[in-house]
Amino acid sequence: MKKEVARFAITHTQFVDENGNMNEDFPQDVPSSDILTQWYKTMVLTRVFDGKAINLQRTGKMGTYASSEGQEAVGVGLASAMQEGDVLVPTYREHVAQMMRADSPESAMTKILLFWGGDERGNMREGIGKDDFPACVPIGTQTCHAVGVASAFKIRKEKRAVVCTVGDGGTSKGDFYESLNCAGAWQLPVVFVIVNNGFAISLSRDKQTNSLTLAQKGIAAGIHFCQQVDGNDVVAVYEAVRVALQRARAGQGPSVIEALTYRLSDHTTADDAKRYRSSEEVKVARKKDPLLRSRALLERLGHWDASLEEELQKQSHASVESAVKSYFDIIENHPQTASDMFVFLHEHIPESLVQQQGRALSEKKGGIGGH
Amino acid sequence: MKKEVARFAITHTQFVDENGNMNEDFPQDVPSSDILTQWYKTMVLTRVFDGKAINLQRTGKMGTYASSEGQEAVGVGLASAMQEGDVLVPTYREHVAQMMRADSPESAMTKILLFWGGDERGNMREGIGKDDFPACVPIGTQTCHAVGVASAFKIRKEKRAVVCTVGDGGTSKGDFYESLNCAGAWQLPVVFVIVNNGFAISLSRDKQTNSLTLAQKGIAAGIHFCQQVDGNDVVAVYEAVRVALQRARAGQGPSVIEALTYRLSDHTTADDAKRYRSSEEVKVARKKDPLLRSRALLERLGHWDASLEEELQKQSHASVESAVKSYFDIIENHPQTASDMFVFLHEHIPESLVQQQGRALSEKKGGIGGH
Amino acid sequence: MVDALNMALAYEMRVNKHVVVLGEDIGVNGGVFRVTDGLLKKFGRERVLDTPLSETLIVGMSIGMASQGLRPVAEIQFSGFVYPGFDQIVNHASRLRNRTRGVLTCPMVVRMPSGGGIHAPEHHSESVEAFFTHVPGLRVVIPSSPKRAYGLLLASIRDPDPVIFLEPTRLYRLGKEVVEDTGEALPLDRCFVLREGKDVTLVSWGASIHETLLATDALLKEGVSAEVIDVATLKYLDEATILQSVKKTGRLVVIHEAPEMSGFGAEIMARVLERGLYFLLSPPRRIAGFNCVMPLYRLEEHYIPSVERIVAEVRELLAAS
Amino acid sequence: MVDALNMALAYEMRVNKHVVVLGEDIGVNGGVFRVTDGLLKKFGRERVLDTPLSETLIVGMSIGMASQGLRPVAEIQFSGFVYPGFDQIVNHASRLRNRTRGVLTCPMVVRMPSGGGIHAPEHHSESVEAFFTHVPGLRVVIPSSPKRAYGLLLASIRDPDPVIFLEPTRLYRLGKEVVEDTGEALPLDRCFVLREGKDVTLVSWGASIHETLLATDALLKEGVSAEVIDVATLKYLDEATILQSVKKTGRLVVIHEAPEMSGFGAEIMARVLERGLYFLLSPPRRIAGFNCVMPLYRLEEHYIPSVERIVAEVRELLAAS
Ligand SMILES: Cc1ncc(C[n+]2csc(CCOP(=O)(O)OP(=O)(O)O)c2C)c(N)n1
Ligand SMILES: Cc1ncc(C[n+]2csc(CCOP(=O)(O)OP(=O)(O)O)c2C)c(N)n1
Ligand SMILES: [Mg+2]
Ligand SMILES: [Mg+2]
Repeated sequence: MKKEVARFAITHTQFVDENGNMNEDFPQDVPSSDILTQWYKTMVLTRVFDGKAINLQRTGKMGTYASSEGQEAVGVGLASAMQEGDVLVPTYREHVAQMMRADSPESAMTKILLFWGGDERGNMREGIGKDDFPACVPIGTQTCHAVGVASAFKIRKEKRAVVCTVGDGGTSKGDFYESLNCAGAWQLPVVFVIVNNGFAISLSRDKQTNSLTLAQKGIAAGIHFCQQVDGNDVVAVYEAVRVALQRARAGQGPSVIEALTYRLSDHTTADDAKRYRSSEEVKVARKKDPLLRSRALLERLGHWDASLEEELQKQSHASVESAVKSYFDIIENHPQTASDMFVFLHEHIPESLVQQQGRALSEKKGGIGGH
Repeated sequence: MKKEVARFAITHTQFVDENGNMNEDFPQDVPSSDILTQWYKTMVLTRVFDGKAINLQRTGKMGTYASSEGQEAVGVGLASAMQEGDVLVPTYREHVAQMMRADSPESAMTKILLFWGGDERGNMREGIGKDDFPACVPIGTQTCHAVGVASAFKIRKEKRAVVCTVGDGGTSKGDFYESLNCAGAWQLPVVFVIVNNGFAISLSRDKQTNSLTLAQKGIAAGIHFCQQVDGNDVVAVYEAVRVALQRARAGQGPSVIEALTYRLSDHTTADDAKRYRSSEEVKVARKKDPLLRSRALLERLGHWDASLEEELQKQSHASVESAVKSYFDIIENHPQTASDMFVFLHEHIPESLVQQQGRALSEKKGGIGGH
Repeated sequence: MVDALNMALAYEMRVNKHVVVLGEDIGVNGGVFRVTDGLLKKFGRERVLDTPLSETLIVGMSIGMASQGLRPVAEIQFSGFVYPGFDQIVNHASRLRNRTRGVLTCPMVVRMPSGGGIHAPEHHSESVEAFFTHVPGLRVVIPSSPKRAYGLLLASIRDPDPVIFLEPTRLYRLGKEVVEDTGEALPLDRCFVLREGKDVTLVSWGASIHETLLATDALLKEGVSAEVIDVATLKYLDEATILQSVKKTGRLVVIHEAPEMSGFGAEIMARVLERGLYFLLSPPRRIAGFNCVMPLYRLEEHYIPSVERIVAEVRELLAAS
Repeated sequence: MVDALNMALAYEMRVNKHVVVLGEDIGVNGGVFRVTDGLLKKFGRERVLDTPLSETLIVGMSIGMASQGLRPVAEIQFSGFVYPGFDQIVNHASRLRNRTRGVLTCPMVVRMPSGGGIHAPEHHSESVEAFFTHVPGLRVVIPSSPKRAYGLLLASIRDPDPVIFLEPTRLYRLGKEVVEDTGEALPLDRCFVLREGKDVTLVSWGASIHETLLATDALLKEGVSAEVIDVATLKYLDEATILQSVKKTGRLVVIHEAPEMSGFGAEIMARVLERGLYFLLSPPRRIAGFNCVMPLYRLEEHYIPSVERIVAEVRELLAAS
């Protein structure tokens, strides 16, 4: 005797199409045109910043860098949906969100440069993001931290929630699944945003997993709110994360939101994407660029024109330059010293480390081979 | 704009109900009454063996033991569905399957006793099971081995398949998910059988995960054949695994089959289930005992009666006694020596280990505290 | 030792509402060794968390909790099952403070039973301490008596940084020392001199302390006076206490159950070589598990350093100098 | 070294159809360091497998393959990401033969880039060798030149048991040694004496060999004759070669990049202490990474033992004896 015992569906949501047209179910009440404008500005700033950061790497002024080009709408959408008190547990590519949660975008950009520039101070979060986790390099591992933070909120009965991002590649890690599973079992206030940018370095999304959507990964964990959104549509991202966070804070459990986007840049500056994807494919993806779409929408609404764009470009470059200046000031005039390898290891430095610290300080930066 | 992009359903199958009645869709062609009788006999033998093994532990003649009481139909069903050349990658509780895949049930029982009796020789598989993996203690880890074996079959274009069992608790391990995901992505010939016996030691299934079924875990991996069966109905288990294996060998990819059963015994002899579940609950579960059901079916079909049962009990006890005798013979008359700690570590024993081997052999079994 | 550990957990949960315990089967079941017995009743489901069967998550989640000011005490059911949590321990728990230059911190304890001798199945008898001592940013603690278990566990929970706390299963039910529930912690980073002696220094930790003390008694009957040091806190090592003793006796034997190769005994030998070479009257020795896989239980008494082996090797050492 | 490794992989895949390579981005991308470049084209998708992003699985799947007679060579993209595979390495790969008394075996290699010095992000510069040397049933190999990389990788693939093969990233593009594709393996379990000397024995492995040799040149100008030993195969250690050298020079310095505490230097020190105490003219030293987290790249040259530090410490050592 066969009977159906469970049934599931995954929906995809888009509010603004590739040409900047609002779909008929565009949420009336939510983003005012001021907000839409602000979002667009933030995306442009990020795009300018990414370009500059790549340039710093190419000219030897910074280490390997991971650009967020093409994914700006995801970060803007999710960070806008978060409230004070919420915590972000990101990957290493959430530059936009970090900028929106810092004391100022400039301050965040300086920190992002410090991080990729090989200085731990780039990991010190600030502002409403002060409880946020720093960039996480080991793929997928941050999802467990998100569960822990959400669990702390639940234990303390605080009405706060966590947003945790993870890449399409990251969804293949056991950590990701263990985290979803526990979040489901304990009905924790956490929103997992899967930033599906099509690639994990060279491995394309369709080779990473056979699942039709990445949102459906939440079904394995008994998570009820599993949705796919157009990740290049900032409104769709915002709206999905907003609702998910509302549910989370109301004790209605975790969510999984898959944001479909595309990594327009190389994986990092150490990567050469031409080895594994065609320029044709990238060209097609560029047509769906979230910046084009947001700008088209604003133009359609009568809130944007070429002169405003020019002004914005100028402002953005100035803002980025100011962040870069701070970066240089810090690494050149206030560099960390060998001692800094020791002092943050524990609250109090153990005696045997004091000895090593002495040795480290007594020596000049030495010669080693290999670069 | 919202649109549905994916849809899934999980079915549950039962062919023989709790009272031994065949449901109307009972597969006509498949299990002959001879086979049904043989299956029942194997289940009874296993039940008798489990009782004896617990007794050996209680009387200090063997270490900790994990009984399979209540789960016999799962093992019988899946082992019967397997063909020569297929490989079993089990947990530590698949005694029945091991017995059915060895040179003889007695030989397998002796090995099971050796394993739990602290002798590595209990891990040496034989007969059609010679490529099978031994009992796996670290939960969930065996699922990765299953993927590797299946991958070898696919690489070599062999028409063989793998059956891998995992517990309800094991489904929470990241290994399990990573394995399913890769099996899905590569369309590997592997059947994952989730033995959902309701508990992971003390944690009940509903606290382990919020997912409505465990079968749906396969949806996260894009596995198309995900089903739930009544694990106390040997016909349902057999039929599901048979079809899944057929698909696997035909290159149609992996499957996930959740077999719903109940762990009637303590988790192991080191456990006391009364601490965490009521005797009421166990009483209800006992009514669904797979042995009762199979016997009722056979009786209904006119193939079984009290005298056959008496004969079977006698035979089973004799068979178990003979296995126990071999066990004692081995550990008493042919024990491993200290040297055996060294000789199987590598194909050729490294020189520095030869020295340690000498030291180990030169010493008598020493005195240590603690038990 | 089980009762002492349970008492320490209960004490600290009582006085510090930020302390939570989590792990597999630690709630209604009270842990497979009953170390957390009764905590669920006393402190409720919010602070005594039965987790899904996911060691990676158990450690990783604790990090998230700790970053929010909780003091998680995570239990890994057996040390042979800690490896799925190794990534989170090495790449995150030990680094969170350093990575964020002190903005986020990670005060957490990962407790686990450790070592063999209880006739358990495979993977239930592992000695894993050496791995953790190689990881910067961790502390590693192993008690060898109920009193030290109580005091060191309190200290570990109160430590503002991550501590790996290994509990010798073999000692869980051994020894009937009465422990008072004073709430007093013992110092971390300090060795304990359990016996004073002048002929040879025996350095050990965890369950092997038991055999070391029995061997010391036997040696005393032969007129050999051994000093016994319980390292207790392996990381950071109190090398001064060990060097002082070696200076006095001129002879050193390190005893541990984990495989000899790259075991923590090697680190102690290295320290003595670097800083105490001239104290030595004869070549020191390690008496350790052999460099083979911990065998299933029928052979485990051939594997674990026994009283007889310790006595024999100390005799050989003394004869050689 | 990249070319030598690539050549060894291609050679062995050509002569042994059971050899398969698997890992992240190793196929069309040829590996992030291009070690597997071109293999996909030469040997096809069946033998060059781009895996999902799952290190636990990469190692665990290799075990399953090996049990079926394949010879998997798995790549972990950076050694800092090997930890999710640690469980499978420690609990299964190293034990399968022993567990089954030889019925199932596990001939596999886990390759990974290792060490710092290339200005990479966090977790891309880790030195993890010591962990693996503590695991019974494994071999651990680290080449320090293209020729040795070629010969030792061939030996590792041909070994009937699991081998951890660490590749110093810092040396990937350093040195232009011509390597011939002879298919000849080098012996495992053997140290290589790179320089003969009489005043002091410098023992090292991997990337640190580079600085050790430069330091040796500098010391020679000061009239100090140092013998340089490349351990190459850490497990099992060829202690005879080291002891013989220490017998000759009376002085020992071990140099490695991993944190000093419980690093593999400690094991070497312990062996010398146990079996070569009387050869020693002065206290040996370890020159190693400090006991702190490998810093982000701006400080990494303060962390990694430099030529200057080696020269200075050897001078101090000689002055002390
Ligand atoms: C555990 C682990 N394995 C491997 C890597 C190396 N690596 C860095 S990024 C990356 C791909 C990640 O892909 P995805 O999760 O989709 O994130 P994206 O880079 O696309 O944002 C890999 C394999 C890593 N950082 N961590
Ligand atoms: C990785 C790991 N963690 C913990 C354990 C301890 N342990 C042994 S059995 C078990 C429960 C397993 O439950 P399940 O997977 O449902 O299998 P069952 O015992 O019910 O057959 C646990 C937690 C283990 N063996 N391995
Ligand atoms: Mg991606
Ligand atoms: Mg179960």
